[in-house]
Amino acid sequence: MVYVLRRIGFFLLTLWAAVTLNFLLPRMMPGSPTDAAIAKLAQNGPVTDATRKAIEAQLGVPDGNILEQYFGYLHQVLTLDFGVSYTFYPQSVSEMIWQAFPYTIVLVGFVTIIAFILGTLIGVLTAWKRNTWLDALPTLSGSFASTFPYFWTALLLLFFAGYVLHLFPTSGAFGPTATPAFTWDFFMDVLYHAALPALTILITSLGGWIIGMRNAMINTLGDDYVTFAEANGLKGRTVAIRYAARNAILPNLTGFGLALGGVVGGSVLVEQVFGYPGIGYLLFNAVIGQDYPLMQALFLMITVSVLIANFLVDIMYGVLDPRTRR
Amino acid sequence: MTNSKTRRKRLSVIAGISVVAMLISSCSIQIKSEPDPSIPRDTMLIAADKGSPMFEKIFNPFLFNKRVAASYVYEPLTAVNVLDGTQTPWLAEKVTLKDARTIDYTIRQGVTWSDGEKFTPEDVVFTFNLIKKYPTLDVKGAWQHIASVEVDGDHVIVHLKDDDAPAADVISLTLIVPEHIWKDVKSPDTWRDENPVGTGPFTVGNFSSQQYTMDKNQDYWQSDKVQIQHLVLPAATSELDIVTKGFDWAYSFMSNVEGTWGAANPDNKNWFPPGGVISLVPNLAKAPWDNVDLRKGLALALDRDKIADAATEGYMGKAGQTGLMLPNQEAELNPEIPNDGIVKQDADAALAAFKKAGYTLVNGTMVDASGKPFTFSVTTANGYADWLRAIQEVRKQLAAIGIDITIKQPQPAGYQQAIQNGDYEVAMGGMGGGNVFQAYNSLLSSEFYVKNGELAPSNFQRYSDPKTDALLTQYKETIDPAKQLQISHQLQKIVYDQLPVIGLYYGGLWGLYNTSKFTGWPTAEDPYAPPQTYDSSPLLIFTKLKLANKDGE
Amino acid sequence: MNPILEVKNLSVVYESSGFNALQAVDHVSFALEAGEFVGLVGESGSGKSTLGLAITRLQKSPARTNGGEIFFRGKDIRELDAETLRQQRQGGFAMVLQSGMNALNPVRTIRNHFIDIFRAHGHVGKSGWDARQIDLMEKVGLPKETLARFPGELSGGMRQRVSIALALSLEPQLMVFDEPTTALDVLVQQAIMDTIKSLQKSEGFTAVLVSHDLGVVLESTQRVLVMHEGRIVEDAPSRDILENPQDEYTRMLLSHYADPRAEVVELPGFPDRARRDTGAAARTSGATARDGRSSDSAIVVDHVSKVYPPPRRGEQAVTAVDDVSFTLEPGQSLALVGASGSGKSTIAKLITGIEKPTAGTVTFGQLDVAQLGRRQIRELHKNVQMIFQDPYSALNPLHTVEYTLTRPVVNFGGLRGPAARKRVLELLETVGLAPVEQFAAKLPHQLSGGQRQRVVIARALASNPQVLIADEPVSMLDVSLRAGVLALLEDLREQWGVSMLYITHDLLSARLVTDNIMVLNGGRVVERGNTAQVLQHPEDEYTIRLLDAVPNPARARGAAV
Amino acid sequence: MTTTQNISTAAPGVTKPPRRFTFITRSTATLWANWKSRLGLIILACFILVAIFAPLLAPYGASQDGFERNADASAAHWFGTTAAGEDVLSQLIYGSQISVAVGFIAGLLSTIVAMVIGLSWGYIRGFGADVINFIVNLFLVIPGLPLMIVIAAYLQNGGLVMIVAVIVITGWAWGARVLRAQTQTLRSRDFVTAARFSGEPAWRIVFKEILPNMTSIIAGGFFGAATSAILAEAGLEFLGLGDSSIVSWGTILYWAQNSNALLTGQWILLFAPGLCIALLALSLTLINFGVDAISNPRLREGKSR
Repeated sequence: MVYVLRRIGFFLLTLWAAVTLNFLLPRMMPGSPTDAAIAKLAQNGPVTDATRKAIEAQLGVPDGNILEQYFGYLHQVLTLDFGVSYTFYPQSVSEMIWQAFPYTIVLVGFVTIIAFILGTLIGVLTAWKRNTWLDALPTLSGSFASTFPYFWTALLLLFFAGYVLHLFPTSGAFGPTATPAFTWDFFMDVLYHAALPALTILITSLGGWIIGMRNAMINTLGDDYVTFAEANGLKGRTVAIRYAARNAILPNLTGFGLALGGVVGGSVLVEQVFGYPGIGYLLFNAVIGQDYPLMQALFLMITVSVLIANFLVDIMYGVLDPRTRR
Repeated sequence: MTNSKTRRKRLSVIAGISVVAMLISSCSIQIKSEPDPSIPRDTMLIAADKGSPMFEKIFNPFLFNKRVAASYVYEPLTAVNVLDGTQTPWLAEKVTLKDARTIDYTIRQGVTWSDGEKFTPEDVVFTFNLIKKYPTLDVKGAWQHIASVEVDGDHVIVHLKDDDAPAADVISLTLIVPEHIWKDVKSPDTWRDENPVGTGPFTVGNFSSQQYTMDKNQDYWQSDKVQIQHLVLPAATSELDIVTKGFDWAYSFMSNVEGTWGAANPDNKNWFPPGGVISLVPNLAKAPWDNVDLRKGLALALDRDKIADAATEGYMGKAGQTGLMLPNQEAELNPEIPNDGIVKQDADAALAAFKKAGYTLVNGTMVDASGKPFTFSVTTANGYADWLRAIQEVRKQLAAIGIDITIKQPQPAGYQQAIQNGDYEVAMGGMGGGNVFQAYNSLLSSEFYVKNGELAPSNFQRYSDPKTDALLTQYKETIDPAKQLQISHQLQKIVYDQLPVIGLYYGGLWGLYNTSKFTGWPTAEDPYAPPQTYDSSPLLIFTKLKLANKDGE
Repeated sequence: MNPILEVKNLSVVYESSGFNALQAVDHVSFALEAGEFVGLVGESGSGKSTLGLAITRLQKSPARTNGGEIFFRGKDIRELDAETLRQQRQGGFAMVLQSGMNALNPVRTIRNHFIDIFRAHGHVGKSGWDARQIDLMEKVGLPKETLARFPGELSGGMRQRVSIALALSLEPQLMVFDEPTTALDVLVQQAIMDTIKSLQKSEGFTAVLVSHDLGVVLESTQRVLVMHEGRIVEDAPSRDILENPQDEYTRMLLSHYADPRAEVVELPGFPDRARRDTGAAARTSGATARDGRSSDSAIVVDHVSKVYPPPRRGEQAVTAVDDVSFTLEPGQSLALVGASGSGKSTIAKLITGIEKPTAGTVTFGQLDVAQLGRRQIRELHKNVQMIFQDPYSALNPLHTVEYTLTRPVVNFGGLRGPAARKRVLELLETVGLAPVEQFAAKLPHQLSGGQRQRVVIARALASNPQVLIADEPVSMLDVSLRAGVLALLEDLREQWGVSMLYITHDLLSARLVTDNIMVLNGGRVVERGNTAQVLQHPEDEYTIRLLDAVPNPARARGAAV
Repeated sequence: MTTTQNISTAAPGVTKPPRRFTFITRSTATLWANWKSRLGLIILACFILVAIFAPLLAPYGASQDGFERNADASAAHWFGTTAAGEDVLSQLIYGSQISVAVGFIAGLLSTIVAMVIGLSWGYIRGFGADVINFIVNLFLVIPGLPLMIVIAAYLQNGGLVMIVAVIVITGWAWGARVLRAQTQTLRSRDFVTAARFSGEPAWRIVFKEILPNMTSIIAGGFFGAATSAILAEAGLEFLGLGDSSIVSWGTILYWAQNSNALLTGQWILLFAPGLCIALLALSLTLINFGVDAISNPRLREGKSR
């Protein structure tokens, strides 16, 4: 019981520190949200004193000293009301997040799961066919692709598949004239628009899963129960899947859990390049625009979801690994 | 053995790939414009509302986050051409200055709101009172000048606080909203105004988060002048989109414009008029920049042609030291100032000026009186590519006379903060603008002067001179254009001699347009409006454009 | 009769890039008749396990057969393709692996392990699965409920039984047991061996028992192959090996076995304790050796208990040590004996301050071990030193012998430079590692197990301690090396006059080096007294069982006669 | 007397590190024996050579401009010129200096931070460990890229030092976690306990006993950290958060994007620096295959199963 309380206390402490850091980080950046807004306007010509004052008044930032702001922020966190976004003024933070959330989940969530499953399967294959071309090819190309800079892959795909070959749309989460609705057509439209960003994430993340699974499986292939299973004349496939792969997947689950936790944060660069209206896009613009409220809410969301993902991985472990049960 | 064979194979594969890559690299890919055929000939595809694929219906014209098309819906009392400062009467038929503290607007008759209601002088007064009541909406700062507003028949009389003639130029820009709608709005400072009712040429059509359309207001008071039936404003307005998707009008810097925008479609044209003077802004409140000789030396040391060329890929020219934008403001120019105000590079004169300021060139290094090398930092905003290119060129040129400069590149917000608080040695910045008085006032007036460390709203270099202030006050007090021009000449002379900032090159206004569907765009020959898609320029342009002759019928 | 397995001139080599090839099995030939129970004995590195894997075709890279043939039922199994090989695992040859603990897939139930085998070979009809499983479990002495368990829920001994049952389910004609009882507790080892023996009798398969322990092998098998450095040096019936060993190596191995219960217990170079001069004289001479040490203190363990928190939520707390009291007088040698989990190692940790007792006190002179600060811990370690069980893990593989020995000399002796080096060389001399200069420069991997353990002992002596805690100091060593290390310990103890707490499960060694003995079971002391007396006349049942479990060729002789 | 223990479970020599002097040569030999890491070493060597001899190899200066703008590939400019009229090939060659330097310096620094924190975290127990655990967790849950942007904005004035600082601050936590786990494993080894019995102070145990036994894991961590440092540097430069006035692969990408190289059809301007980044990162990843094999014998290249 003491142990459990200790864990919970630790969790809460981490959460509090993360929340506080989320508060402090944006404020460490030089310049205020007003400065950011003015800098944006200044690109269209000189900004007068009056405009500055109006913007400052419209944003209403920053009111009170840092401590008051902090307590106000804590209150917001507790009530989950993060106020009004600065960059997307006068929309509220929760409005923006709700708008972006589904697309990010569809895009990044889907791809992360697919990449994990695909990468794991290929990893099993490479470990089983070790030292053949079936190992060398996926391993090499996987590790190569995983070293592609995200934005670079995105730009090249965007250019060639989007602008040169016209295979896929080049921006947005759905067609410019479509209206969001729960229809099959709209869903297909969304998938069509998610294709290129999804491909980018897939290309750059697949390699990691392949290598991770390959290494884990090569390890389990050397374990005694695999030798014993072979000594007992089990079929190759049974040994590969039920013995070696089944055990090798366990350590990779941790990574998968963290990746799933990261889904909520979206994929900042990819969403930015493809103009995909997800959380990553919001996050980037919030940071660039010094949008304290939006940034705080997003950071909090990401932090909590990573913590929760960690927790879920623990539970998943319990289900998949009888050793942790008892 | 097998090992070495496979290695050889591998190496040959790598070599092969690199050869192929080299070959491919030599053939570049030409991008062609492929307009959407479903867009009819009377519909304009316009890249005006930048970037975000999360468009929200915000047409409240006073919010800084409004949709750009809000200024196609709401109109000001006069429309201004920022190229030369010309005011075109708009909702006000006529603007008269009774004296230096009274503006008389004759309100146009026969204008209706897009919902059919009649536009009246009361709407104008209501608007002014609205932005007085909610100062957050007073984005142009009209009430810094206004004492009171009253209706007099079809006139609206604005009483100023002081002799302040140039204030009319600011006040006239206020966008007028309908009283019958806005009077019921509870908190207009956060109201989104999703279905705006305005007097302008367009009303909002279909709206989605990635694209919206504007439809022609058939009852527009200049309806006969507007031939465009629809506008389409997509969110996707990257340069790639602009070139490939057949936009009719875009406002965007375009590298190698002939090779990209120009090459994509034979009807693609561009016009890049000057929109301001990009300058070095020394911090005059910080030694040694209070020394005018030093500033002179710096100005004389620079080759502005090269700087302009590097910064704008040769699109824009060098700028003069007067802050005027030539040729559009030629009429304003003080003829006594030599060479149109352009300071020519003159190494000897520069060295002489430096010497006078106490700096000498020793063994290829510029040193001060105590023998310490003279170095300084230049602050620019991260991501302003042309500014950075310019500074890099400046650095090269100054290195030639033994001055080493460092470049600071905080994020735009950080840059804004730095120049406002005087936390810099020399910064990049702009000066000038269409309205001569506004430009000089914000550049030179000690009204904006504060010490380093305090927030300066303007006059970032912290210039303060009683004589200049007196001139500015005189300018405010007169309504005589000849007198104004004469004062303007004196102000030009001050900027030319005192060098509060050091002009380098013209910042451009990056107009891209296509003449296949619409003609009558502003050009260098007919600079009736800057090619920008925001503020009041579009009103001037929309009312000038004609449908092109269909296929030479 | 045709032999069921015939090995001709078999050689196996280990090849790993960047390392020298190692010929692990070198031209080995032998044949097995059907129904034989054969032992394959050798010390570590003799190639016995490699041979075991080779004849069941389970060897993996980097091991490679580089010569010879293996005929199983007249067919060369090295020629078999993978599928034929797989199919003939049923009704052919099976293997029970050394580390039976890890031979089961941790995420599959025992039942599924059986089903996997039945599915792979189809030799048992689906309807017969249940009955067959239960039958097999009974044969290895496990309840049928075990079938529903995961391997992690079973003890080591149970898991090894399951492995045997699984191998048995293949109905093999030949079964290879590769060290089936190593890593198991002494008492469990014996039970498993009994099971194997009776199964071999009842099922009638041919069995090969690979083991490092000649005692175990002689007790069970009919014929013994003795391996040494990759070759078979002797191949003879068990009785002949026992009574008339031909090879010198075999004789050497045999000489290291003795019965701890005997009147007189002797090993080569190690005369019986009672016959040696271990009286007051030695202690006095010891006292002179410890110059500079004013007075020695006793370690007093007073009603000490240690309870560990439950390993998982919802489980019982573990009581490792339960109300134990004893005193280790200066110069005394005390054995702490028990099976694994009896709490003997925990007591060592409590005495050295690594763990703190839950109840009771441990004192060394004036020091209350549980209350020590960092400085006093240092003081304690200066006087109470430890000798570790595993010489392979007790030395940092990256440090030379000299570095390892210099550290305590510098830290406790305050010596620097040449003085420290001199002291180090003296220590090496003391533990019999000569030429000392050469040994000082060596890294652990250049030393044999016995030499390493000597270095460990030298390090323990470096601080000139009053007390040595020896935690199973010889259990990881090959039988032939044990006597030497034990003799060294004994010599040093007498010369230096240190007292020793000797922790072991091996009663033979306890008999050789200790005056007094305490037998621990489940954290409690069940029997204590003079070592020779307790071992010759044990009273507690647990002590008797421990004694019975000591492998002893002599007993095999008794059984054979 | 043979000294091998238990040949059946481990290849001979696996647990035996060679003498310290020969350690580096032996490790390199082991790396060289693995074809993946050999390929990686070759690629890396190429890049390092190019970086060192850049002034000799490059046909023009890094920021020498004045050539025709946006020119296609030609004999004079193999990869064409940029919008500012600089030679792309020369920029690529000079750019390798920054990427290689940042990769190695940032990789090294974050490895050192990870090492110091990971080792102390793994060794000490009680309150101190809790505090470190707390800090590391904090760094692990805060989203990386935004954190980088915030820190980059905070540290403002560009420059490589800032980029290195950002990468180190955001990049050490994972390494620390891995090293901590390994430290905990080693901590329970007898030779560590023995060192305590030899009166060794804690710092000496950590850095003289435990640390040298993790060399290969630390090396692996270093190559991993260097890989992500190279990618992060490119990313930050591309976003314009670095110093756009220097010439690196990241800034080539930044300027290419800024001046719409894709529009002028000069996709090579985007393609080439990205490929260089990927290849450099790949070389480190490949080397790590070999390093993994050193720390985990099962991952060694061998004959087929």
